[in-house]
Formats: sequence, C-alpha cells, structure tokens
Amino acid sequence: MELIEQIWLGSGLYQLTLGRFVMICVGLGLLYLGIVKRFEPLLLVTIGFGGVLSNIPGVEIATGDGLLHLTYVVGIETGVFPLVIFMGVGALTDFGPLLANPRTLFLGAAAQFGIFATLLGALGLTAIGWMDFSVREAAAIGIIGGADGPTAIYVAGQLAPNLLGAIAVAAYSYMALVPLIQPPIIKALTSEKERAIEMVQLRHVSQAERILFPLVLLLLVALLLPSAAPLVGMLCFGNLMRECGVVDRLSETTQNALINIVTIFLGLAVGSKLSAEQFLVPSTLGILVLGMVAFAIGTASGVLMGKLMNRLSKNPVNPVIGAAGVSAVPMAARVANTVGLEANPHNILLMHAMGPNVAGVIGSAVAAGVMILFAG
Amino acid sequence: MELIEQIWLGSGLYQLTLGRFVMICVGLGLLYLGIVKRFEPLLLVTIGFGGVLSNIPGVEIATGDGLLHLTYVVGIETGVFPLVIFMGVGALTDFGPLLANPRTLFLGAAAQFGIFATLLGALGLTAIGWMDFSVREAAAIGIIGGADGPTAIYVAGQLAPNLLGAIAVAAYSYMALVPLIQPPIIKALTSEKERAIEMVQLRHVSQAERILFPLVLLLLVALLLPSAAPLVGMLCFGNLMRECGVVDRLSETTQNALINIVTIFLGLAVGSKLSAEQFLVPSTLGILVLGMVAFAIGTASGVLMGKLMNRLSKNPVNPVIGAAGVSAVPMAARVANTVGLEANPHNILLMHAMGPNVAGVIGSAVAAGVMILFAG
Amino acid sequence: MELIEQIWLGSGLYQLTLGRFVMICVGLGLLYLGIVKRFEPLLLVTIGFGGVLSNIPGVEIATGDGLLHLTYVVGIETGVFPLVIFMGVGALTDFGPLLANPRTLFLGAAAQFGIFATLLGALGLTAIGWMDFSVREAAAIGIIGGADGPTAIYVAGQLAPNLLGAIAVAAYSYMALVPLIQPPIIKALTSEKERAIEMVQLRHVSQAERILFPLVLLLLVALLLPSAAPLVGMLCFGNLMRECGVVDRLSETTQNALINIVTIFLGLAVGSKLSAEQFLVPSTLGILVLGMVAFAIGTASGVLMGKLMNRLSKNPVNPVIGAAGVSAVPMAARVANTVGLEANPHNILLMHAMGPNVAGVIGSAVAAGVMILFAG
Amino acid sequence: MEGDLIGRGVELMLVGMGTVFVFLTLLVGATTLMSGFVDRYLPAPDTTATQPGDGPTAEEVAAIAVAIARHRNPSS
Amino acid sequence: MEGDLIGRGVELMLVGMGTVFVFLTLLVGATTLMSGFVDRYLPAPDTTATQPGDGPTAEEVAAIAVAIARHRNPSS
Amino acid sequence: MEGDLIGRGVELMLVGMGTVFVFLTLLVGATTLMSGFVDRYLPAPDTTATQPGDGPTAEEVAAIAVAIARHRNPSS
Ligand code: NA
Ligand code: NA
Ligand code: NA
Repeated sequence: MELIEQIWLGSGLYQLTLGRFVMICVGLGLLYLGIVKRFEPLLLVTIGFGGVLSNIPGVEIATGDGLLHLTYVVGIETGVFPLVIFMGVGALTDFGPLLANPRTLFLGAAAQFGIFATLLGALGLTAIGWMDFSVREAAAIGIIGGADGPTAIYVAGQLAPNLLGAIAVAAYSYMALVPLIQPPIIKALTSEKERAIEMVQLRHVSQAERILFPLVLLLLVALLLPSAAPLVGMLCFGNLMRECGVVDRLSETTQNALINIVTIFLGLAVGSKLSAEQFLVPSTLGILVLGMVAFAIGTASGVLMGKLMNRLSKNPVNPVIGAAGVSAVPMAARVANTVGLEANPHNILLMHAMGPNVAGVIGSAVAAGVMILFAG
Repeated sequence: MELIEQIWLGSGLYQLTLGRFVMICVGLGLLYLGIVKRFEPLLLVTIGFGGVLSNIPGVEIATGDGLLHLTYVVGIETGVFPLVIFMGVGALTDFGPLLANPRTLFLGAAAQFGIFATLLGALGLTAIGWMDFSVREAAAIGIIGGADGPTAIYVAGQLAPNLLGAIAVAAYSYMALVPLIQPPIIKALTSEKERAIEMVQLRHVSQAERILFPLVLLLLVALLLPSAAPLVGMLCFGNLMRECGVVDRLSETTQNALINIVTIFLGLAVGSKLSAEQFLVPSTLGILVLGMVAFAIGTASGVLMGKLMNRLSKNPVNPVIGAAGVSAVPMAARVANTVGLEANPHNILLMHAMGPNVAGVIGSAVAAGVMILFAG
Repeated sequence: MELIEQIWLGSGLYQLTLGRFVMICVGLGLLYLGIVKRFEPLLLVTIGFGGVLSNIPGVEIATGDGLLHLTYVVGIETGVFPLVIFMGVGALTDFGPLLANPRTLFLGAAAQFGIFATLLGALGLTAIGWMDFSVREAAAIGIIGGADGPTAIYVAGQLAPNLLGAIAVAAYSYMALVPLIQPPIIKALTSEKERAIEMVQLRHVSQAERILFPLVLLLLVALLLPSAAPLVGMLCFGNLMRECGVVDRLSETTQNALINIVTIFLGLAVGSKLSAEQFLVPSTLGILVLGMVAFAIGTASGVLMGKLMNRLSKNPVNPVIGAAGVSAVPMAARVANTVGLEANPHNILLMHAMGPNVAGVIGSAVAAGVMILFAG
Repeated sequence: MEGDLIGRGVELMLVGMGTVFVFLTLLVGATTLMSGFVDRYLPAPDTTATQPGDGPTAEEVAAIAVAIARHRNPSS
Repeated sequence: MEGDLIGRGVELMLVGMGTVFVFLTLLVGATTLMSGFVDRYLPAPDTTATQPGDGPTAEEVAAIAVAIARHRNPSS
Repeated sequence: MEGDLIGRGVELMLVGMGTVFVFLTLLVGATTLMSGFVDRYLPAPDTTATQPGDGPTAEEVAAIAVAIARHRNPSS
C-alpha cells in the first residue's frame, strides 16, 4: 500500500546517513560524559541531547521551523542567551577573594595567553595548509582557551557561527577535564616546595567594596574597551544585583529560575549545531586539538606568572593558584586546592585560588572584547 | 459633545455583537468549570479568561498587535509552547510503572483507536454532507481522542489552526470529564468479577533503566517515525533531566517556573482562538460531538484490550486499567483505581493503571506523528 | 602600530561625549538612589544600570542589535512587559480592603485629577511656547500623576515612545519620593482633628466576593471603556489566579519568577531610553516638573475628596486616606498610616488606606484607557 | 491656535475626569450589588470554593504519594 | 468522491492504528531488552549513577561552604 | 601570504595580550584605589547599605502583616 511506503520513505532507517549515525553516537557520548562521568552535566546533558535531536533524519528540528533552530536564531545569533547566562554568572560570583587580593588579577591576565597563542596556532595551521581558518575563525577558536562557556559561545556566535558547535563542545569538555589536564602541567612547572607554600589569610572585604567593584569594572571597560562592554556589563549587572542587598528577589530569580531556563535552551540550541554537515568536517578535529593546546598553555602561563609573583612579592604566593586563572569556575580553583593539599596537608588554597579563578572570567571577557574589536 | 460621542462609539455596549456576548458567556462558563467544578483548572481558568478577553469588542487583544495574538504567533504557530509543556510533562512523569510492566504499552496502543475512529467519523460526516472537514482537519480533530492537551494543541497548530480553539477546549473539557465519561463504559464492558481481579505487585525499577528508557524511546522514534520526534523528543528530554540525577536544578525549574509560565501563556493564547468569528461555527459542534465519541471509543478499546491481555497472559490483568490508556494523566488512572476499589475493596490498582496511563501519552504522541506524516 | 591606534579609536575615552558622560552620571545617580536611599530599588537599580550601559560609547547595546535595544523592541514597543508586570501586580494585590468599603473607589477616582490637570498643564506650557508637546505626548506625561509605573510605561510606549525614558524615571522617582512629597500637602489641607478621626473596623470579605470582583471589573471595562481592557484585563487575570484558589502554582510563579524576570528586562529596556540623545533634551526638564505637579495635585484632590466624603457619609472617613488614592502601592498607604498615627497614636489607618490605594491602581488604568481612546 | 490647544486640554480634562468618575461610580454600584448577591446566595463562609470538589482529597493525595513512594523504594 | 473520502479514512485508520501497534510492540521489545541488559551488566542497586563521580563529595561541599563563610565573616 | 597570516597572528597576540595586561593592571589600580577610598570614607562595618533606610523596619513589616492577617480572618 502507498501509505506504508510513505512510512518507510519517511522513516529514519531509510533516511539515515553515516554522518548522522556518527553524530547521534557523539551526542550519546556527551550524555555519557555528563551523566555517568559527571563532566559539566548542566551543559553536556543539554548539548548532548540537542545533538541527538538535531541528527534525527527526516524532520525539521535543528533546521527550518524546528524548535532548536528557532531557539538558536532567537537566543544565540542575537547573543541573548550567553549574555543572560553571564548575568547569572555575575549573580552567582563572589568577587570577595579577588577584592581581598587584587593582584591575583595578574594571574587571571597571564592565563589568557592560551587564548592568543591558540589564535596564532590556528593561523599557523592555516599557513602550513593543514587547516583553513580565517582570522575571525581563529579568534573564535582561541577563546576556547578562556575556559569560559558563555564567553566562547558569545564570541563564536559573533565571529564564526559555523564553528559554534565544535567550539562549545570543546570549551565545555575541556572545562570538565580540568581535573585531568591541569595537575600534570602544574607539577611539571613547580617544585614540591613551591606547591607547599602557605599564603596569608585573606582580609575581610566590606559590602561597600563589593557594591562598588562591579561599577569600577564596568566604567573601566566603558573607557578602555567598549567592545567588551556587553559581556562585562551583564556580568557586572548580575553581580551588582547580588551584592547591593536591595533587590534580593531579582538576584534570587537570576541565580535560579532564569539561569536554569536559559541554560536548558542554550544547551539545546548549541546542540543544534552538532548536525553532521556542520560538525563532521576536518576543522572540528583542528578545533579539538587547538582547544586542548589552549588550555594547556593557559594553565602553564598562569603557573609561571604565579612563580614570578612569588619572587617579586613580599607576601608569599603559591604558584599553584595561577592555574586557576584560566577560569573554569570553580573547578580550577578546586584543582589548585587539591594539588596544594597533596604537597602540604595544612595548605587550604581554595579561597586564594578563587581570586585568580574569577579574575580569569574577567580576563577572558576582556580578551573576547579584544577579539571582537580586531577581528569583528 | 464630540468626545462623549467618541466614548460611546468606542464603548463595548455600542460595539457588542450577539456572537461576542455568547463567547464571553462561554469563557465565563469555562471559568466556572475550572474554579467551582475544579475541572483541569490550570488550563480552563487560563483558556476561559483568554476567551473573555478575546471577545471584548473594540480593542486589539486577540488580533493585530494585541498581547494574546502576539503570544499565539510566538508560542503556538511555532509549536514552541506545546513542545515546552511536553518537556515539562516529561520532567513530571514517572515511567517506573511502565518499566516494571512494559506490556501495559499495548493498553496505551489500543486506546489510540479512539483517535483513528474519530478521524474516520469526521470524514464520514463530511461524506454525508453534515460537516465539511478536510483530511488535515479530521486528523486534528481525531487527536482529541488522545486525551493529551499539548499533543492536541501541537497537532491542531500544525494541521488545522482554524479549529485550534474548539479542539483545545474539547480536549481539556473531556479530560476533565473523565471521571464522568469512563466509569459507565468500563462497567458496561466488564463483569464485576473481572473488575475485582488483583494484580501482582510491580517489581522494583533501577535508576539505570529509568535513565536509559527515554533514550531507547527517542532512538526508536528516530528510526521509525521521525515525524513524532519533536513531541517525543521533548518528552524524553524532560524525563532524562528528571531521572539522570545530575541536573536536578534544571529539572526542578522545568517542573515549576518554566512549565507554569508557559502554561499561563499557552492558556491565554488558546483563549485567543475563542473569538466569536472562529468558534461560533457549525464545525465547533461537530468537534465537540466527535471529541466525546473519540474519548468513549478510546476508553472502550483500552478496556477490551485489557480483557484480551487477561486471557492471554499468565499473570492476571484487570481490564479496568485499560481505560487509563487514553492518558488524561493522572485522572484516568485514578478513575481506574476507584472503579477497581468498588468491585474489590482490597484492590489498589493505582500504580498498575499508571503504566497504561503514561503509555497513553507515548501512544498519542506516536499517533500524532502518524497524522502529521500522512496529513501534514 | 595600526592595531594600537585601532584600540585607541575604539576606546570610550576617545569617543566619549559630554552628553554621554552626563547620562552615565545620571545612571549612577539612579543607582545611588536605589541602593543607598532605597528608593524603589527594583526599578531604579535596573533602570539606572541600563542607563549606564546605554551610554557607553562605541558599542551597540541600546541600539541596533544590542541586547537592550532588542529587549526594548520585544518587550516595550509591543506592550508585553508592562502588561505582564500588571498581571503580576494583580497576583500580588489584595482587593479585600476595597471590597470591604467600595466607596473608597471615589478616593481613587479623585486622585486621578492629577493626571488630567497635568495634561492640561503640558498643553498650557506648549501654548505659551515654553515646551512643544503634542496632545499624545501631553497625555503620556499626565499619566505620571497616576503613580503607577507599568501603566505609565505602557501608555508612554503607545503614545510617546520618544519620552518613555523621562516619563518612567519621573514616575518611579516620584513614587519613591511619596514619603517626602505627601505629608506636607496632607497637613496643609486637613486639621489635626480631621487627621485624628478613627474609622470603623472593616468587615470580613468572603472568598466568593474576592473571586467575583476581578470579573465584575473586567466586564465593566469591557462594556464601557475597552481601550483600558488590556491593562485592566491583565490586572484582573493576575488577581483571579491569586484568589480563585485552584491555580496556586500559576499564581505563585507569577508573583515570583515571572514578575522578577520581567522586572529585570523591563528595567534594562527602560534604561535603554536614557541615551544622551533622547534624554538630554529640554522636554525632559518639563516632564520632571510636570510629573511633580501631577503628584501634588493628585494627592491634594484625593485628600479633598476625603474631606467631602467625611461630611456626606454617616460613618466617619479620615481624609488622610484620600492621599493614598494616587496608588504608589503600598508606599502611599503607609504614609497615610504614619500621618494618622502622628495625630492620634491609636489610629491604625493602614487597612483603610489600602482601599483607596488599590482603587488608585484601577483609577489610573481607567484614565490610561481614556488617554489611549482620545489621544491614541 | 494656542487657545485651541488649551480648549482641547480643558475638554479632555473634563471628559476624562468625568469618565473616570462615572466608571468608578458604576464600579462601586456593581461591587455593592455583587457583594449583596454573594451575601444572599453564596453565604457559606468561604466553603463554596475552598472545599475540594472533584479533585482528590488530602487523604487521597497522601495515599497516592505513599503508593508511589512504596513503588519506587519497595524496601521502605 | 464521498466513497473516496471514506476509503481514505479507512485506509488512514488501518495504517495509522497498525503503525501505533507496531511501534509500541517494538518499544515493548526494546524496553524488555534494555531492562535485561541493565539487570545483567549494570546490576548495582542504583549506585552507578547516584554515586558522586568526579563531582565534589558532600564533605568537600561542606568544607568549601565553611571556608567561604569564614572568609566573608571572619569574626564567626 | 603565509608569512602575512603568521605576522598578523603574532601582531594580534602581542597587542591582544598587551591589552589584557594593561587593562587588568589598571583594574588592579582602580580596585586598590576604590578599596582605599572605602576604607577611609565608608568605614562602617557593612552598615552603610544593610541598615534599613527609608524602607519599613522589621517591626513595621510584622505589624502590617498582623493587621492584614486580622483583616482577612477577623476571628483569629
Ligand atoms: Na578565562
Ligand atoms: Na493518549
Ligand atoms: Na493611580
């Protein structure tokens, strides 16, 4: 009968291609990493499921009028989702440790070297003909080294939407892999004695400082690097709501319902870029390799800057906390704490590492502004 | 004075038509059913109020740039609202009883006969000239028999937007009337002895099964019936968030803030289709009658399949739980439980009836996929 | 190097104009009022921050594809945000005190005189050539006297979007200043003896009355003044959800997550109208002055109506509660309570003042409908 | 021209304020009628709407919750 | 013409209902296979996924919370 | 051509990294200045902003809540 033939022609079995099959397996693999391995589950579960949905053959989900494509157009092409997530990050971030010791901002600056080294690497691979990245694409790939999901998605959405899927997957995967990637690099660059350094207790930070800091940061960005103002501005807005103490109901909703809703749809929308046609291309492999390199270089430069600061400063600085400068909040700070404890069981570095950790968020947002200014 | 005349010409009293007056009364009637009779209040209160608003003369609310029309365009024409609600349903659904006894899926399959019988009925009424439904419209009307609000709205939005108001009102009204519609049908088709049958306690279901089930379901849909993938996919996504245990904050928001917000605007948007011009047409009467028939046939075929399974199975099956296969979660399962208790005061059928109940949700989403494939 | 020149040309320092500098200071001033002085912080913090963001030079935030401009287009031009906020206000409002003593509606009516007197004033300033307001603009300015933020934003968005920033800032600022503006006016118009009048305890109000009231109000608006139906309809919908007792989960979400999310984006979107080009114009000064006059006249006419009612009524009416008729819920009711306590330490006027206070919300929504009908 | 504008303003003020007063006066009347109607025909102290109608009673809900909990964790 | 419509309806009914049954029958099979697979290869009572893997343990979370609290309010 | 690309990359790296460092160095300075300013002029231990200003005090809120509760349920 004709109708049965119609079912068969419309079925996934008939229309499945190898590429889509592979990408469904990739999506399931991301779900496995998120659920069983607990790697960044909020994003890998939503991106992974979105990736599976996007590769179902014969139905518009990640294309045309499909839900995931609409979500992508409304939320990512416009930049709305990563900016709102960044507002939520601001509302969840305690800048206290950074305010107690502002010089940890240097560690957050140094760790951004991974971003720019990777940009150079991507252009280098193009120069030798292995890859074919434009400057805009290279800039978007470099941002993976910022270890900050919404920043990477925002920049990729602006500069290289065709690479967004691979960049987001790389960024979140490597953020999840921080506990595996960072310790060997840290240990290779520091001595046991350096890792055992104890740091002086952080001073108390007043509420007035907490309230003024996001405003100071915003004004500095406004004066010097306006292209970073959308990202940094939303971060500062979320943080001001958190700290000002008079809009707690807004801050509470931002930290919960709002960021959760946007995370769900951001993940699905990013997943819509995991279609076989866009993801199974040679550049994806390049992006995954370059992203890993970016992380490693960022970690190393943060640690080296920590060593330099330890020499120059009158107060001791444990160079291990430099690794937290890549951001990946709060995973990288927790890794620094663990590595410090291994070398010295009395050494609680966690709060000291939170300074460079949140400095890394600011640092990569600034680097994103630089990228958008130069390559945009 | 001219201004006073302008007030009079702009007033509702001057512009009111009989049709709008009738529809405002229909809207108030839905509010009465929702508030005083407590029939599906979440939807009847919002749809009813939307219906009243939409029939206020002389102001754009359900047309042009009015809020309800914008909401309809953004949320229903795109399919976004019913799909998000379905994600919420997934996050609220416990598939455990179904996993403990997967054969109850047959009951959920049988109860979908109401859908296809009604499709035939709608085409039959057209053939004899009483109504004038196209195949697409008949398919959308049939889905009322699925007893699943978001599925009915999704299919009507795709296949027959002009009938959406009547279809949604019929679907939710009959879902609310399940405690009145089903018992006489069940009793007519079963003996007291059959209704008294006790079933063996359900086995325990592990978390791994709960996590894998939505993925198995999604992959099967992807391979066999991709046209059902948007609906089933969102159901599975919500359920995976619920069961995977690593994204509880997303699951919690989906079950509360997100589904509540979307329910409010879904109801108002559906209400915008209760304008006199669209609702007070002969086809509405046909839809209401056909919808009732669909419910009755679905209930009957579920019960008859229960009787068949009881004969063929080595474990006893109480045919009453077949009635729960129409979905209308959890009302139909509760009705089955009540009918079972009447026949045998020691007979707690509730969990046994939840299996076919949630199977009915899957069944009608699959039937929706068939309709969209053939009629779309 | 060329790149460094590019940074310098792109920097805020290079592109800053005096106007933008002034407006950034205005935004910081609003933040100061909201955070330190605690004036309407939910709105002044969000509007103030949005104002700072909007005046950062060299980046699209409040223009083009910038987040704040998108938010403005989606949420304010369409009227969606103020309407949803009004739904939330309905869900937060207890009409009980008004139902216990419906005649307090007259106080809410009288206080709207501020609106129409200001309309006349704006046209008068135009007639003498000091300002240049059209009738539409004068109507939008008058609504400031309604002391109701979302109503003012809704009307300004419909009638005079170019003045929206100044009108919203004036409305929220004066609402915050109610404790300073109202007491001298009240005292000038009443004797100590009048302010000491004690009122009879309010009767109990049944749930049936609470449920029926929003429907009665909606039907009256539908029959007499449909142009007020969008605003009043959403207010009634929110209130019906609150009082009907069967959709508590929708009501709870409306009162929390939904209104908070919309408040954040409403504030930012209003802030996007604080750009130097639109705000630093002579009309802004006129709007600020006229808004203050509107508040004062509204307060005075409410008090005078209270005196009249006290003479005509058999139950005593403390004229102080008339001042609460301007709305500014619940600040104005609290001010009335304080002034009453000063004159008579046993005089708890709070619940008596809540009646005219919520009546003022209805009154200004009705006045908004009149304005949209005549000037729209 | 200026006179026209003022005239238009005065007219708007009178008609507008009149409309607000007429409307709220009618609302006073309608509300009073409604309260009288409720007092006469729906006098039960809040029970009309707060009593569970067709919905499940608290006991039913509790029983269902217990049944579900037992099902999910049969060892308890 | 009318016959055609009825014929189309009958055809849709048979094929549609058939599809639903075939699909749900396959789902019964797939679910049963999946449960058997889980029973054989992932038998641990719920521990596969509920045990904290790489995430912080409850103690770690508590320690972090205490550290943060101390930092914010050193007098306590 | 390849040399150009590499050259552009090196230039971007140097200027970009330089900008990040200059910006964060200025932020260190601004933050330090701000903290010094707060320490000198706003020294009160957190009271500047956490003390209720024009808002109602906790007692006022409680009194209002009681008044509302009494009004809604006068028998209590
Ligand atoms: Na970073
Ligand atoms: Na169903
Ligand atoms: Na008002």
